[in-house]
Amino acid sequence: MNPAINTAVNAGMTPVATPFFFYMLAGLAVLSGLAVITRRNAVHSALALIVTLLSVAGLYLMLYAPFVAGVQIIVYAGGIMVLFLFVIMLVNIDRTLKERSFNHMWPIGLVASCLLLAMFMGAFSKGRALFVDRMIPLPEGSNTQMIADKLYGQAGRMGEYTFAFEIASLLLLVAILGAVIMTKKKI
Amino acid sequence: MTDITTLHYLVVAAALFILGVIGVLTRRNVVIVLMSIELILNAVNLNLVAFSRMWGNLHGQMFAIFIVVDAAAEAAAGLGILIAFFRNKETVNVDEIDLLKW
Amino acid sequence: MLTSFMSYLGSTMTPGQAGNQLWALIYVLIIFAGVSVAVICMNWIERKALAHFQIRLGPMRVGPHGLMQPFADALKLMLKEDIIPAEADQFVFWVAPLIGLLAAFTVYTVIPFGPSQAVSDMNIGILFMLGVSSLGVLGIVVAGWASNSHYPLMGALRSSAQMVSYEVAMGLAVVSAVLLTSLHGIGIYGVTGNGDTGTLSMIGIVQAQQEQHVWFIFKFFPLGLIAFVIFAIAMVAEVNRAPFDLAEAESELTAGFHTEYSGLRWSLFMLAEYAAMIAVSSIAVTLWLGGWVRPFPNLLQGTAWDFIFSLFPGLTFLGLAGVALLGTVRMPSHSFFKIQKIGLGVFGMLLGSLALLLLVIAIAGRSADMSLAARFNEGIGYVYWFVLKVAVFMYLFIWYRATWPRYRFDQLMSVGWKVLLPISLGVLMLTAVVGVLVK
Amino acid sequence: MSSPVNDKTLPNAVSNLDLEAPDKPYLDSNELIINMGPQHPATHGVLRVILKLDGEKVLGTECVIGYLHRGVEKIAENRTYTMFNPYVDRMDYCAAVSNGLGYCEAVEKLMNVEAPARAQYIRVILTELNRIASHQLWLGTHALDIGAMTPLFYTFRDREEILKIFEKYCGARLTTHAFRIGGCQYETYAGFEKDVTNFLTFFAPKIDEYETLLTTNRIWLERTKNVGVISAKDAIALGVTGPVLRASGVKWDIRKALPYANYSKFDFEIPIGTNGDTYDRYLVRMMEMRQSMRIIEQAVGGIPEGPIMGKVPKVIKPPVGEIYHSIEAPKGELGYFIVSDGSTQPYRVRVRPPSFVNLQALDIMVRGALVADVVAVIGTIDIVLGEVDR
Repeated sequence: MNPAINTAVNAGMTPVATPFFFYMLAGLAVLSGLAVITRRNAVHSALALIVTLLSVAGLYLMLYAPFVAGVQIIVYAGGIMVLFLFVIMLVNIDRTLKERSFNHMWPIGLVASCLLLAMFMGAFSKGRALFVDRMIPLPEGSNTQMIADKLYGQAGRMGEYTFAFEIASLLLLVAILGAVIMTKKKI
Repeated sequence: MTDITTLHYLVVAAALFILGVIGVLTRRNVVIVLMSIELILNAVNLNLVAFSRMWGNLHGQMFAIFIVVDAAAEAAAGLGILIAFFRNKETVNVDEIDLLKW
Repeated sequence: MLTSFMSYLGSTMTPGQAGNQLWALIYVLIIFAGVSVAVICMNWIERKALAHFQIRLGPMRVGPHGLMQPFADALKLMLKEDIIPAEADQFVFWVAPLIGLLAAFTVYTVIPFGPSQAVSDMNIGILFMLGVSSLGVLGIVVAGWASNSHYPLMGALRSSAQMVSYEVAMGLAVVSAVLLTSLHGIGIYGVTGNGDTGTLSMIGIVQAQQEQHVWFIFKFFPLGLIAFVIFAIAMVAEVNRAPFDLAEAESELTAGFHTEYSGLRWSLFMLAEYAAMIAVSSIAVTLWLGGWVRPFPNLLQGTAWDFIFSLFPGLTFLGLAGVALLGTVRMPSHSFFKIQKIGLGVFGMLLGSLALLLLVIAIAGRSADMSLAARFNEGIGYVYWFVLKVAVFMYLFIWYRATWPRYRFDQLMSVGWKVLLPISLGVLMLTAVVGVLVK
Repeated sequence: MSSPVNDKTLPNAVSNLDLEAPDKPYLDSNELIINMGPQHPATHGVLRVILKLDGEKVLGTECVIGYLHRGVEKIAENRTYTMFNPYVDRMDYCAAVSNGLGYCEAVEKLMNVEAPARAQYIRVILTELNRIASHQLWLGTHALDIGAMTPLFYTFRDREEILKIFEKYCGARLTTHAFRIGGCQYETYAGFEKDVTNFLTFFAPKIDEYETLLTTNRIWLERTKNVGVISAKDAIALGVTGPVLRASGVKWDIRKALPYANYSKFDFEIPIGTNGDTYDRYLVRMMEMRQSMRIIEQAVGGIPEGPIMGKVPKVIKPPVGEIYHSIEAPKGELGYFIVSDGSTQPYRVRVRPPSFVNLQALDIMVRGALVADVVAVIGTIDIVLGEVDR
């Protein structure tokens, strides 16, 4: 990608208060993520998860990935979460509300997760060199078009991800069939 | 404030990932376990998109899109299984999904 | 601040593109106010038009011909006690209307009222609009659940199932319109521009129609028309209006998801519903009806025609003023009607002076140079034609409501899945095939 | 399906629901119990229907009635025959004239007197006008239940014309108390015939207007066809009468079968349906309106001269005995069973209200249907709670 073009395209878009928005969105994402796993009521969890998803979508926008952000909103927040809410309302949560919401193994799980976190942090601090401290600006304006090129190819050639795309559609088909068969009372 | 670097995003993603893992490991309600998996997938996505920006190519974003597709499939199948399970056992608790332990 | 205020004035980009936060904020405020006014107007027009469909008069008491009725209602709703059921989930109950409202209003950031009359032009405009407008259903679902009552819960379940099934057909119809934008590369982004890239940007879509000299509704007749009709049906389902108003079917579920709501919170639902109606109509107008483009931009070209079409806004308001003044004349000459008569007269005068102002701008701005008046005139034209096209949809919403019975839940689903979805898939494929062949 | 609603305090009545147990616990084995009414927009008053739902599917219903019970039958035992006459108007207030006709004829039969021919004709005209008015009210509210708002206002506009005739005739619009035992309360006013003929010419195109709105409306067809089907056998077994029975294909109309009040003199047809679904009931009622117009047309042209009151004593004292007399009210067979002990007050009056009997068919009609069908079926049965509860 030619950086010259990129700077030209992004010339008009000077990011504003980037750190502020980053910390706000990141904080929102993490806090509501915390709410997802701590709330007793599944609907509250789902609502918190929606907030997380939307803040992550905002982070994508800050990373100049508008198409991924759009997909995140339309598929995750609009589709999957409605499905989640639908199922939560379908299954009885009266009983689960009164019971323990964490299982017996929770200390072990917590410790394991903390270890994982420590490992991550170690990797980040040690491997600072690994993550190049740079941000190559991708052209935001033609993000969708470029992704489309990768997915479908252009001028008759197959794109890099065309095959994967087809496989993904197959995966979705299988998931649809599985879900239908699973939920049908009488087949 | 300093500039936001890739590492910042990675830390956020790591936090979300850990939250997701904790949720998967400790919660009893299958629905919330599934939601925690979504958290994990989102953390991965965030990493991928951040790397995509770091390297200045689109592969990360492509992977993120495929992961979203995968998440949709996972949610549909997972919730389908959950409903089928709930129909038979009247519970959504992971602890009680123990038929194979016999 | 002043410099950023002034610097944008000469710009031909949207504030978002120009990176001008001040003007973006101003546009947001203008749009917020405009939509609120539009909702108020829509409220009055719906009640009046529906009443006349049904051989009633509609509101007549508050103000001349009930013109002040929406304000009276708003006041009443604000003063009403805000009841939260004791067993309800307080926080979720409180937040639910806001979700719908936020979703409905966020959509407006990318609606192009003109080539530069939008808050921002997003590269993923249409995707963003569809995504955010589909978030509105979360408010409904959550409201139904939080009310902790059977009828709202059923309304919520109906709404979510309905949304999921209509979103698909809607999305496919939109895709077939987006496909059309790729036919003659418009190349405004020029980066990958080998001429056959389409666009998801709302402004780009309208510009594609401008460039191809055809509204997409007439493109590849009847393919464009069919896609448009599918969208027009699906959008009614999307905003829960009759005959798809199952989520709030008053004869079945008393009031559906907002059974337990009252006062201000209930009015927020209404506000969100009407805002969403305008938003989806705007999508339809942008995708198929040429957005801000005036009718026959190519057939009737030239400055003379431009001038004639630029008179339309003024003439419309002149007509409205005429109707109002005629109403003043026709009002019975009884002392009881005196105040109403004066009120209607003043209203007519206001409309008339607005009309005169618009006409003056139209005449002053007829020259093709880039004087402020000319630019202003141009902008008014864009917004006028856009709003007029949206208004047609708004009228259709009322018309549907007066004409049709309500669908049953399973019929609604079968229409969505068995009729609209296959047709939209077929249209999409045919559009692609025809597009390739034309090329 | 569940909600955080506390389902533990179920109404007692639900325990009577005889529902076949599902063969295995379903996802929604904790069925939703919904109280539709007594305050609900589509239950036509204060009917309370307890619905047992599986999702949106109706597993069973139970009607709880009595919220409008005023003890009309008991009141009758403490009133003289004449005094009780206005009370019957309050049962089916949408068809008050028919109620009065049934009661008056029953008492006349008990006393063995007959109303003079002129009175008979006036009775027929008013009763048939009232049948049209009742059907209009049914059509408007039924369409509103199904979601079509507009027909309601159209039918009410035209019903107004009928009510105006009633008002001119007897001063009351709704609870008319138009007839007396032995004849009519009032002589017709000047121009009565003209008003009625005018109404007929006015109303003929209006029925077509209703039909344009609904009869071929796609959504209307989908909402009403094969909804709330009841077979002729079931209908007869449940004692269902009126348009609901006729829509199932049974040609039973008391006006023809057991003619009363001169109906044998008029030429009209009994419209019947074939499928017994909501759409057929709709069509039958629409055709009945046209037939009623035919009857009125014949009657108004041939009102004979003469007295309007038969020879009845000032104090009505029927001989000891009992009588059952039934008429074809707009909603079905309206019967009065009167036991006289020879005094001025009836010993017992028992009303056989068509709405009450027809309401029994609700459960059979809506089982396995959806919630939206319940309101459609309640509408199509055409109940008036004043009559159900009495």
